[in-house]
Amino acid sequence: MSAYTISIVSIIGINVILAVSLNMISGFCGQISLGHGAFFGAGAYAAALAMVATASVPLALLAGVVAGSVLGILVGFASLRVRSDFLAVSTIGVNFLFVGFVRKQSWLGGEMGISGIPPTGFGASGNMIMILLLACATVVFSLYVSRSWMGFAFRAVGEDEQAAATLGIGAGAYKLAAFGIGTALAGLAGALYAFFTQFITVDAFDFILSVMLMAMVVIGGIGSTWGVVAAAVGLTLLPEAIRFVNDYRLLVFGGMLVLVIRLAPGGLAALVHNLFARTRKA
Amino acid sequence: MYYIDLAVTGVSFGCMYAMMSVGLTLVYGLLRILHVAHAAVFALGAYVVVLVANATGSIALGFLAAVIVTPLFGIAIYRLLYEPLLRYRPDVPMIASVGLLVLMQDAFRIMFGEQGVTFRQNALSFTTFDFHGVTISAVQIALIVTAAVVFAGLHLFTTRTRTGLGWRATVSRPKIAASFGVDPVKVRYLNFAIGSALAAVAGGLVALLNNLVDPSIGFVVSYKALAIIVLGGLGSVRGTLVASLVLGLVEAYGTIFIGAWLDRDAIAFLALIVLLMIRPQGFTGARTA
Amino acid sequence: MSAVLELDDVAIRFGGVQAVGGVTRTVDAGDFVGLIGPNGAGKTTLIRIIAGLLRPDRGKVMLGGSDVTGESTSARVRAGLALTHQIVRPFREMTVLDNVILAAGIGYTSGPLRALLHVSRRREAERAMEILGSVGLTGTERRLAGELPLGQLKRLELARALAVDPKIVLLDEPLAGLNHAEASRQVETIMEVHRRGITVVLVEHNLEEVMRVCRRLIVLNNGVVIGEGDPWEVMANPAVQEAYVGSGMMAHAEA
Amino acid sequence: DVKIGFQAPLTGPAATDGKSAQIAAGMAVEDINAAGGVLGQKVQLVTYDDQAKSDQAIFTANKLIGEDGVKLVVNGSYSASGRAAAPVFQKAGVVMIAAYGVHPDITRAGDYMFRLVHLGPPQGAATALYIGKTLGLKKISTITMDNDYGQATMDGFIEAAPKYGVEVVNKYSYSLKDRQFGSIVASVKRDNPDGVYATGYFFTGGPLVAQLRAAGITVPIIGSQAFDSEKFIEIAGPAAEGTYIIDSFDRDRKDEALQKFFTEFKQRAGYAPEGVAAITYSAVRLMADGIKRANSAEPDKVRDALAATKDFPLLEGNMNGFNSLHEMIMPIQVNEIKGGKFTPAGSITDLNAFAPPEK
Amino acid sequence: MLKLDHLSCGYGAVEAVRDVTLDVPAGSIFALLGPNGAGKTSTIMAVMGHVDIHGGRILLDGKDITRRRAVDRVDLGIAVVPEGRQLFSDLTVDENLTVGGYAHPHMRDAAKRERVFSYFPRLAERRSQLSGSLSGGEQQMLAIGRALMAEPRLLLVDELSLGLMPKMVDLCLGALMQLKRDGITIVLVEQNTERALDVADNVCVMSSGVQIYQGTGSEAKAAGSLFATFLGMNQPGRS
Ligand SMILES: Nc1ncnc2c1ncn2[C@@H]1O[C@H](COP(=O)(O)OP(=O)(O)OP(=O)(O)O)[C@@H](O)[C@H]1O
Ligand SMILES: Nc1ncnc2c1ncn2[C@@H]1O[C@H](COP(=O)(O)OP(=O)(O)OP(=O)(O)O)[C@@H](O)[C@H]1O
Ligand SMILES: [Mg+2]
Ligand SMILES: [Mg+2]
Repeated sequence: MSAYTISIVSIIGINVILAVSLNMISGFCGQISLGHGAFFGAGAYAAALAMVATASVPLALLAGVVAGSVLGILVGFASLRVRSDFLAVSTIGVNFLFVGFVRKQSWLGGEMGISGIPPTGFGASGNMIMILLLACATVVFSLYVSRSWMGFAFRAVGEDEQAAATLGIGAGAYKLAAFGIGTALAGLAGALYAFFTQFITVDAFDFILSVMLMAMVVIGGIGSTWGVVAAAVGLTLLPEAIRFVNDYRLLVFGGMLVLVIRLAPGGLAALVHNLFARTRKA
Repeated sequence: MYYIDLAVTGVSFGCMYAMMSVGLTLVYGLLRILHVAHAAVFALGAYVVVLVANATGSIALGFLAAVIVTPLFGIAIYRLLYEPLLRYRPDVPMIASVGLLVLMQDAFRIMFGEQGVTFRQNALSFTTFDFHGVTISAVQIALIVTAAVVFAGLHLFTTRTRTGLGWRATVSRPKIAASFGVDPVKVRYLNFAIGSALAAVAGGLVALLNNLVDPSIGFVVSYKALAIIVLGGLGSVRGTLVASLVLGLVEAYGTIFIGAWLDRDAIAFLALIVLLMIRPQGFTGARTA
Repeated sequence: MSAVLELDDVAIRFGGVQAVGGVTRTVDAGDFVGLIGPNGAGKTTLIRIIAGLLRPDRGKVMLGGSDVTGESTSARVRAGLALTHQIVRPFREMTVLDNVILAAGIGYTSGPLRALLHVSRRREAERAMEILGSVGLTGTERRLAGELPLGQLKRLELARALAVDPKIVLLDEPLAGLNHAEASRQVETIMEVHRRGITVVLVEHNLEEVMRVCRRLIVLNNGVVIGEGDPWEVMANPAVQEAYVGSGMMAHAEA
Repeated sequence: DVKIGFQAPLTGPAATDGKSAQIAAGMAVEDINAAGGVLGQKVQLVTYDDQAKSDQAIFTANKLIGEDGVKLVVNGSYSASGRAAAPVFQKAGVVMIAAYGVHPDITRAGDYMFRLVHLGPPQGAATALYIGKTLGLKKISTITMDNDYGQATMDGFIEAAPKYGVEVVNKYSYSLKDRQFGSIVASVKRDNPDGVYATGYFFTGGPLVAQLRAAGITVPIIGSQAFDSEKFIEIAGPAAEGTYIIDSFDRDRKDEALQKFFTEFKQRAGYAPEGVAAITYSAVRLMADGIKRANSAEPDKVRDALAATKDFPLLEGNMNGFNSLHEMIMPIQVNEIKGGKFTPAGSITDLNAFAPPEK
Repeated sequence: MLKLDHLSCGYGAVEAVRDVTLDVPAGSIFALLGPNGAGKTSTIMAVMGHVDIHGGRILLDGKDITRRRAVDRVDLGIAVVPEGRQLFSDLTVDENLTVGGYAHPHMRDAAKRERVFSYFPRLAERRSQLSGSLSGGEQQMLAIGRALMAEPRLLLVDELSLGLMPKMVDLCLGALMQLKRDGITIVLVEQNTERALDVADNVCVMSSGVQIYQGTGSEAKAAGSLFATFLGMNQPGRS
């Protein structure tokens, strides 16, 4: 495998973890979050600091997970107070606050970011394999959650919190759980990202990234794990595939996004579903 | 004087924010869509003003062209992009909207250049008045006056006119409103037309203020306006005005007093989050159960 | 008999409207209470306060002897309360069966961790089918709840309330939108529930059924209790007649 | 053919500079080939868009190495991209010249890395010298742009300022996206300093200077290198008068290459070249020169040849050479805007005052 | 006045009403009865133009309006009291009434409003309250009031008595009789079968989307057994 392929596959793995974890928050539990980049970033920074300090991979992974979920649970608490459509914008706010805060912190490298993160020692392909394994684990976990009673309760909370409460389902605890799990995984992805680039600046975790992740979830079909995985792979490869248009890359990318949604508004999951339904009828 | 200078900055900025976000709040109220591509409408307005002004030598003609072109563009967005997606969850049209914004921003870059466009003649930008040490520019005055007129007009429109009431009824229940004779299609067109025209005017004024329109001009709008409409209680015109002014002032003072810890964009969202924790329904939100 | 529900000087005000103005009442275990009163009397508001969906300005709510005033709705449901909404609130995107299974799984959904560790729903599905049968919704299990007509949604509300296995149910107009046959049937179900030892509080404007099944009536007007006691005695009270009952209905009922 | 890899931000927020760099690099290659190429072969440029982002820089670096087999690279992008790409190239033994990425880490990645622009902190230090000694200003308000370039440059200034008797009265900062500086302007007005030093790009500097002047602030304004664009004068209009730009270049210098570059660039791009364009052009020329001197396109040999560079003519003037960390050594040029034109206002030749770090 | 000619309609592929033919004479009260899910609401909403028409025609005064947009039907004098009230909940009581009269700008607005308040004094007390915060019964009164503001010639009422206290049911039925005397045609969906039969001139019973009985009010009253089966109308004196 060429170094180029390895780096692409690694990023695909990281994006799969991010998109699937966002899908748990926004797809399963209905809490629209447009700030997933912040949790990803928190994980990356924590892992980078841990790596610089101890050069221990397990510690760095742990640091990433903890940082992501701590920030996530804090935001989860905020989500208990605000209406759902307010939450979407508040999470955008969290993203901007995260970026704005890190920018000005010299202990986090400020504008300069953190460089010289020690290598994991697994080499580029070793890293890639670690990333892929963790991505698979995330997908399996997500599939399990959607089948468990937790996934069931998430759906109820996502649809109508008051009605859920009258069935004895405490919406608050579930929303916190969704945020906690989803952001812990985002933190994990952040740690992997820090291993991959060995250099991070806060610009990598901006609002645009969060929107991209939400696009993966929506295009995949909100709530469908497989759809989201497919969309994450597709949307990561797309900019690479259209590299030949060079100057017009964003133009084409934006256009594709509009087209895909216009043609398959229910996402890939719905598309596949309809296809099956049709062939079965025929 | 210093504090008054800051206040002038804050208020004029607040007025600009108000005009650019009111379209967004109107669309949200009617369709529950976060119309992110509104930022592209704002940028389009700015470009039209600059290009037409440079071609004809008249800034007024530039504004006239902008308030003709952008409403059509806004209506086109509704017809071609949102209407077919209304059946789906609101995140779906929102992502489509993001795609459109990305596309438009890059289209501006390709069509009008990375370097951006400046006014050939722009006496307005460099005209300032000095009141006892407080400086205020002609464009700032224009911003404040325009916003005052626009919002007074909008308020009267939505509370005193039948069309305005019909508009609000459609926001609440489109089908039933139609059953009483309020044409939902007309309401939506009107909505996008008004919102887009106001964004274009705001865009033009910002272009004058900066003497520069570059492809990223709409970027700030795309997220800050979102913060504003949430602060304003989503869908409320009055709330949007209040939130915009508050945000303008918070930024004006905040840049100086907490700018060392947080950048300006973050200040806006800090204000948002703090306020939401205290008043989860926004400034004016008085929602029914 | 022990009290399952106690209200102590409960009051709430919305702007200029004193929707509930200091209600102190006790409901004993096994009772079947009708809560009636004119439109806008504050019945729904009172129910929402008891369920914890609204926070009262003052007063206490006790369930089974313990003060739950500060507790969340879900905690009260776990403590044995169930309710139906006057304006129906099904999970529209779920099937009818899933709506009820979710309620029946209350044992699993007490907390996220517990919920995460359980997958099988077979037992709950069986119980849900049984309950759907008892409210007369057999045959609709696979449909999305959002597609059901109003009358069936009313029954779905009742089915979900029963599925959480409550000690006391608060029913807000469960008969509205049902015709006579359906209403009688729904009442049969409710009476069956009551026979199993569950306490019932029924808010209804269908006086005929109310008079038939309730052991005790509480009449609310303008947020305060204006009458209480044996149904026929309460109905004979001129104040109640004046505020609430029209000539037509009574004429029919007495005919 | 001899392939030279080229990374630049062609799309996204940094596209302004990326576009100029791309045009300039293309011109350099044409000029080299017109003069017979190198080693008897034509030079071919392999260009990728890195959006000024670190992960994109890693992708494209790997692609240049693995798919295109490139051994020599010019990085025409910002620091974030250069910093991410540098270790990748270093590890693969690929020579890279960073045209205008100013972060110190780029050259620290290893001995295959070169830089053709003054580091941020030395630029700042030189500015302090110029403000204190040449302009003789005592009290300065500073306005920092919040990105690595703006901040690093300002850090150098703040550190060096006391040495030249310059007192910083107040510090302000803004973000790359800001075009409105009302609060900062009002505060500077209150500070009433002898001069204002601002870091930023021409598209932030233009509105900033215009607004400072509109508020009646008449003291000298000193801007950082990236103010250097004719667009700056266009945006700020009459307010641009009297602005100093540190680390600029003399556009009227009687130098054939420079004048030819100017006219041709204007023709192609439709606007006048800025500093970024000039440096990128020179970087490609320097790479070709290195190949010639090494008489080989082998990276090891080219590296050694580049490290031995002496008195190479850049468009901005002659550079002295590289230090042990492959940082460029060269005097700093200052321009003042007069009559709507860049006019030379001396140069800072005390190389010790802004010496870049050594290994 | 209103004719449904072999009308079939539903939601997407779901067929809610199949092949219904009705004739509602001008100036009469027409009761549409049937158990839950019979298709009563769907029929009403089809007349308003909010349901997909699969076949058949809707005629008003002999004019085919099947393909007309909902907004354009208001001018023909149709108004609706929809199931579940469906008020404009962010508007005040007063504003809801104004929208009710939207199709006839400014025509005797004040007089019409006074008439509504005379039927429902409670609404007058609540004029500037947001309609979403009214109690269930108050909302029903407002829904009726709003429809009256449109000065309809044809009034469609879906579940008149839903959530109304007995006294208010009397009042509303009385109001309908008065409207009929004023020459307004009324289609009434009602679960309280006896009360509906008391006032109806004509009756149609639906079940599972098809019509199973049609006749005059008095005939219907006589056909007790049918009603007992389908509607469970109780025999007088049972309580
Ligand atoms: N959020 C609110 N804001 C203002 N007033 C309210 C609010 N909620 C309820 N009210 C008022 O409180 C009073 C009591 O309402 P409630 O819904 O409890 O009545 P109810 O007894 O259930 O009547 P119905 O039989 O008509 O359903 C009504 O007059 C209503 O208008
Ligand atoms: N939005 C919808 N999508 C799909 N099916 C629907 C929808 N609304 C109603 N239906 C179906 O259409 C049929 C007729 O429903 P309708 O609401 O007209 O009955 P109804 O006679 O008014 O009953 P009720 O007395 O309970 O209100 C029902 O089987 C119902 O499930
Ligand atoms: Mg009620
Ligand atoms: Mg119905």
